[in-house]
Amino acid sequence: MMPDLGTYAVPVLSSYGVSLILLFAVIAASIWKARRIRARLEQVESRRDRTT
Amino acid sequence: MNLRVTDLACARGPAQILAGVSFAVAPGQALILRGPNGAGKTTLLRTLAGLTPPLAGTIEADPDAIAYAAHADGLKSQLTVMENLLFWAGVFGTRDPAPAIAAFHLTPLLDRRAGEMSAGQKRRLSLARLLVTGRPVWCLDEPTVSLDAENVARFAAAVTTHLAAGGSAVIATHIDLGLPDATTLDITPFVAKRIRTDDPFAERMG
Amino acid sequence: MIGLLKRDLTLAIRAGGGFGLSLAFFLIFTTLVPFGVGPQTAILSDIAPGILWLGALLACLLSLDRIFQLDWEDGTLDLIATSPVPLEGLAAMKALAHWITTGLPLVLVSPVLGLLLNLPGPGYLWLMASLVLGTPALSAIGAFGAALTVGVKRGGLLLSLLVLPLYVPTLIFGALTVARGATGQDALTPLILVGGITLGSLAILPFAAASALRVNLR
Amino acid sequence: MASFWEYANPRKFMATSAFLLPWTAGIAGLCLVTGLVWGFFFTPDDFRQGSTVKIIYVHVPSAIMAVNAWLMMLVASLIWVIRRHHVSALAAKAAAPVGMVFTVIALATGALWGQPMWGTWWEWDPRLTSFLILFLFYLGYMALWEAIDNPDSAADLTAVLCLVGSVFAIISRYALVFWNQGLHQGATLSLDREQNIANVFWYPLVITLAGFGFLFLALVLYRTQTEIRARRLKALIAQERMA
Repeated sequence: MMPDLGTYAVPVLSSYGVSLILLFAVIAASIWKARRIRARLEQVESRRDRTT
Repeated sequence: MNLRVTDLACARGPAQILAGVSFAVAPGQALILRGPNGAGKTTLLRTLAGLTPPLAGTIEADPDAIAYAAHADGLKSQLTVMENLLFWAGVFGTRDPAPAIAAFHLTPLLDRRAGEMSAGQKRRLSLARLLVTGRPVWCLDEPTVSLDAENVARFAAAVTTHLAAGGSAVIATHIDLGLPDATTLDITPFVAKRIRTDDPFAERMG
Repeated sequence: MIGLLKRDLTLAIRAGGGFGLSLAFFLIFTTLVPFGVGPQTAILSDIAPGILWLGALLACLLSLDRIFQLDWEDGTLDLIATSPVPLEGLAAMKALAHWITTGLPLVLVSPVLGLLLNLPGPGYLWLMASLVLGTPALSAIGAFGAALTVGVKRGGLLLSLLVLPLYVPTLIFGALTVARGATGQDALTPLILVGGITLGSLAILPFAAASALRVNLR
Repeated sequence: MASFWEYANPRKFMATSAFLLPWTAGIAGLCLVTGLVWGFFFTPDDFRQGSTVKIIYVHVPSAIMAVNAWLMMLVASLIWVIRRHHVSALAAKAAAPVGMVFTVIALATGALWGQPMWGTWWEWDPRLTSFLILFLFYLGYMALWEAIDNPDSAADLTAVLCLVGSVFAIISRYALVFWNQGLHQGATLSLDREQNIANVFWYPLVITLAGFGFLFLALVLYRTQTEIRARRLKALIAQERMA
């Protein structure tokens, strides 16, 4: 049930598209960085636990 | 007492370097800091000079008592010897640069630009700067680097005169300067390299 | 403190290019504009106020990274920080020296470059007035940016990125003063605003710059 | 009642944020889906702007949050400068990229909306231009964080930049209004219609606004956790090097 966007379909759809893409990009980047840092920290923490 | 340090801990960036440093330097006394490269002599001197805030402990000295001389000469190569000295004399309140010139035998060089001088000559100029500061406590970091034997003797003589006038000095150096009343402090026992104690990320978290 | 200023000026003269480079850049920039937009005098006189202000701003920007960098590298900054001179005073003197070596010459040659761009007659007075009042703000803001980036290796680009957004209000009011003056409109209001920004910058930014220097010296 | 400042302790913050994160993320998702679906599918066209009025549901909330993100960074910087709470500085660092993305969304949707309405992608309108400058401030702030090695120095310097930048951002805002008045009147922006906006448009707008707000909160909590871990990682690696 797509609403009739009339002549302005392109700007409206691309606005939503751009916004959603950017929001997902920043969420994905945050998750990716969080995972990377968490993995590296766990690696270093466990290395520390072994030595001490 | 010109300078008294109690239970001092020093840091460089995110790392603690030294802890538990205590010493006192009386007027007329020199303290020679010894320790291997990278032990923390420069960090200690920068803390004494007030550039780096101490992590813990106290430094008791008149706030305007300390004259600091670093590895770097702090000279402007486009200025002549005289201009360099006069500039620092102006910064520290106008004093006569004549004794400084005499002590380091700079008279023949006065009109030379610092950029045209050898490393040893520059060092002499930067040490002469100490005399125009008129401050009682000298904190010197490797002051004799690139000086020949004759000029090391001149430097030792300048320090001796300074001490005789009631001044004191803290000098990080590897060579024997032959100073009277010099105590030697090996900083190796104070080396305590770890994450700085005020770092809240030092404790493990979930 | 006067000693600091005198030393900086001597160094600028001896090192060569202290006065010259920024001026040469301003001249070249202004000369290039007609090549870009065409030689029609009507268009040129329309855009002259903006171009002249923009050229002065970019010429100022060129020499910013030298404000503290040289003293940082040769250890002078450490020594001054342990001297009786407050770092706030140092920052103010450095900004003043930068203005005398960069801003002031730009003000003096700007009428000549105004001729090249066919700036309308009444604009010249406003051009010089706005530059005299506005360029000190450019130097003060620049000294603050230079103090922030003094510890960064090759910080020139970062410095521009930090400083240019801060230049926006000065540029707007400065160029507007000239544009309005050139067309005979009320130019006094933006001129007063330029002066206000300069006074505010001079009052606040030396303190901000000094605190940034202290952090960098730690 | 525990003191608010306890949350400035990294461990305490990690525990609290771990509890809050699913809730804020959940509310954010719920509000965003509801508001955007409502706005996109179930609102009528505006009699003048046609279906482009639907862009309001992404444009206005992102623009408001872009400014609020900077305000939050300003407050966090002040807390760091005054009370030296490390978490506060890291929260400011964590918020910057999120705020920048909101600014980009506001700019992009503004251009897409402006094209059919004003016949141009870009108008040097004071409000649009201030967002462009806000974007530059975000860029500079993030670049300064990246450029400085020592984390405490970076926190101090970026905090000073944030404070000075805020003052200049406000002056810029007034300068821009003054500037464009002189060139032409008008080019009134959509935001000014907020006062007389009809309820059918208003409710979904409020919900998406809440959605963007909670999304920002969730992202800042999450990214601050990451920054805290990164800071701990840095401290540990430094310690290993010293040993």
